[in-house]
Amino acid sequence: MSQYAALLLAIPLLAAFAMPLTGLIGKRIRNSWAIIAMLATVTAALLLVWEVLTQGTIVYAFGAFDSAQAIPFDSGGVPIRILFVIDAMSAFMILTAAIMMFAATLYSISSESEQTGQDGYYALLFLLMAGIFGMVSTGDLFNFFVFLEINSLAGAALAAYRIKGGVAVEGGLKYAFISTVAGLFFLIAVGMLYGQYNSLNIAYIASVIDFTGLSLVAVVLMIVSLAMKSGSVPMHFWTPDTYSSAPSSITALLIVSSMASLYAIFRIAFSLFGLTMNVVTIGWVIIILGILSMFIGVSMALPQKDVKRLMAYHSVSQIGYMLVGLGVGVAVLGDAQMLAQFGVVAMEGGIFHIINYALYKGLLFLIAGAVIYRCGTANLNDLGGLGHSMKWTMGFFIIAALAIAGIPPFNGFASKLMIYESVFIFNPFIAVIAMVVSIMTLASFVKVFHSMFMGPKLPQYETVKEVPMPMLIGMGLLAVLIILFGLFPDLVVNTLVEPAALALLDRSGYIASVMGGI
Amino acid sequence: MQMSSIVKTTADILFPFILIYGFYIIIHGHLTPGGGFQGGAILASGVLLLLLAYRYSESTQIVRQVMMKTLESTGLLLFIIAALSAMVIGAGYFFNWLSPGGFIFGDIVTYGSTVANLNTGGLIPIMNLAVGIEVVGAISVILLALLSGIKEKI
Amino acid sequence: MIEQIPYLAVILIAGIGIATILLKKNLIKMIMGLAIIEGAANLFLIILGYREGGIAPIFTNAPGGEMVLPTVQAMTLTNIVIGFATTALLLAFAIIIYRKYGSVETNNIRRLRE
Amino acid sequence: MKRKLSITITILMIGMLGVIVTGLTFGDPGDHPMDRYFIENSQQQSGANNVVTAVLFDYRGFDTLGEAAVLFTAALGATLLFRKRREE
Repeated sequence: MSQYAALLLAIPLLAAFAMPLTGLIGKRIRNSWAIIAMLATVTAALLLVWEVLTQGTIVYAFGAFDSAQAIPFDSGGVPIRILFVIDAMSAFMILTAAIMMFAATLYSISSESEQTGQDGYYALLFLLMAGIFGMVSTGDLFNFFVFLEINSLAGAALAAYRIKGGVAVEGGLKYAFISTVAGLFFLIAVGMLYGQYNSLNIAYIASVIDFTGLSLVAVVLMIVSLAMKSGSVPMHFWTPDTYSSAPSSITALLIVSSMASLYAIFRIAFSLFGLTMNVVTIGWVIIILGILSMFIGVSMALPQKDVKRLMAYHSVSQIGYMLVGLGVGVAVLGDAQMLAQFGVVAMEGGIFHIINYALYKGLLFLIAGAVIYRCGTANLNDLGGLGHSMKWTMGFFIIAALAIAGIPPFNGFASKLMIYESVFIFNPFIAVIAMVVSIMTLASFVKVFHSMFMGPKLPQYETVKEVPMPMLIGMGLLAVLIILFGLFPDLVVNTLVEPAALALLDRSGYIASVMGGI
Repeated sequence: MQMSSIVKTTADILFPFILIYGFYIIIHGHLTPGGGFQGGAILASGVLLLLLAYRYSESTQIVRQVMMKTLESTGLLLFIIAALSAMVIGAGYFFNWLSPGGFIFGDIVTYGSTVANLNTGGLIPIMNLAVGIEVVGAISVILLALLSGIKEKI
Repeated sequence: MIEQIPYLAVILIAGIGIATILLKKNLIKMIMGLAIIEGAANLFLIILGYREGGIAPIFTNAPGGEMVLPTVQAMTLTNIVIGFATTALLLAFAIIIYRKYGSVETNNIRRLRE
Repeated sequence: MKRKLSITITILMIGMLGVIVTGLTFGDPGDHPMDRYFIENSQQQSGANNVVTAVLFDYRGFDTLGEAAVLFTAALGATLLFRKRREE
């Protein structure tokens, strides 16, 4: 019986709780504690992912003597305790989160070294990560709500970490408000399901659900509230404010937490409700939201002057790709032939895009943070000529920008190609829009590249040096992964993405992993 | 603004009673209505009484933020270590291994028993105590932080 | 319909909260609206577990009967603490906003857009 | 315009929540295997007379840890917001 599922949550929480005490002892001890705890968490996450990929779905019962035993013998086939159900899709998200956590924590060691109140910063960072890990691995609706709240509050407090004359607080306030409203509606929806089926376990509810009006309202409330938190259109207005005002390493993690909300949407759509809902309508709603997100995001990004706001609007646009990919999968869920023909590929593209997006978008925000760290401004009109002094950063920017635009040797191309191919069979029009958006993205990043790194060396940035080593390591890891994922997409798709897509589609398998094949 | 000495004296006299009541609620959490959060909130209301009765500069001498932060972290660490301790004996995370053991808090309770025996519940009283310590620390920290935000106005 | 009054109260309270958030421009009032929705959620959870003539789920010497459902009560306790935490954090944000901007009207809180 | 939109959203949300009345009956929780298990077994298994505490700290103890972590998060957030900063 392995305990990695428990340790994945226990280590970051323990690290966060002890962080204020280590901060009292000394700065050096606190930093080492943060790095040790981060490495321990990442190790636990990788071991857990390995275990899931080799042995199949892991179910962990909290509070039972034998934690592998999901349902007690005397309960009549009803799950009693909180269960973690970690299938290939959860493992995929855990891997994404672990990579980003590694990069962002290392980056923070240098980039936040001038700030006060770092004990709180690291404690909140670990809480944010614990929230993400909990959200993606839990199999219990109320437990999900609790982790959603941890994630929201930690994210909001971190977004406001650099007060910046109040504007960062504004960003944090918006994030906290939206997340809290979303969380409350999610809770009401959980109550609706509990009132009907007297259970909080996703697999159990999925096995007994009948298609009443109240269940439909519950699924709509859940999906709307999670869409609010993931930052797709029409609830995208908080993303540029929060992403631009948060410290850069935190923005990279906020992206992962919005991915976790997106994961929850798909977990609810595929595993909890599955074929009991009207899949074609819901699928088309998701596709239209995706197209709107793509288009609105990229067109709002073009005129921006602040580099982090520009990137934040691009993240709205990139979420659209995932929504389109998985929306096509939902729309053809009822038709086995179309599903086999292109639906699975569309879903694989959408899921593959999640990790690619987290990697290159996180790298872009870290680069923006590096530029702000050295130059103190993010305004594109003031920047210029940084290519002479920040060569590594410029190299990373080229990699990330080409990846987001979907240029061949990088990972963005691999996942976008899968989306284009499959969506083209479903509806050529959507694929054309996606390609146009991709071209506009490239145009936007060419502009950013030109105004940040090209041109003569400006006098006010005469003393600018390359950023410190920990930041370079954090960014370099992401850049290397982007190139590797772009060079060997088949390997990644076969080992990680395809099991994840199949796990999402396999609703009865998800139920059986908890209920024991009932 | 300066509170009168009647208020200060009353607060001083009431404070120990509030503490005792809060601890009573925490310790009897597994027998009567109440528990760690409720008792912790009562304890924190005692702290709030002191903060209200004295000036900001005086009350922060009595209720120090560092102390409250330490309490908060200690409570949470106690909680999570109590939960993790089950792993040492080979059980799952959060397994209540003390409960029927006959050891501390380990008396056996039969179904339908209405006898309020304090020596039951296993890890539950320990976790209640941990949560109580954490809540009083956390609420006091929040109160002190909010108070420091508006101290210029008083 | 008359026996469903608790659920109707939940809907009414939640509606008041939603209207407060959407229609009011004052940040403090919006946070109050959030607290109202939270109250509605707590009330909803509690009445989900109520059964006719039920007693509190504690074994005491008091006259017995069937117990009401305990899980929702535990969920409500959790949600009360979470609600306290969110309200505290949001009010802290509001204080900082007031100190930096001199106003808590949402029309004035848009420095980021400029 | 914005006001009308807000009122529409409010009415829409009330209408959605109104479905609760049709799906659930007050005073009759229906079949409840999970809660029946708690009421019948929690006293022997966890040794606590208070079933709610047994659910809170034993069966759903992980939620309680999360909830304590939420409170911790809020306290940290509030202290971070009001901390003394170097630049000011």
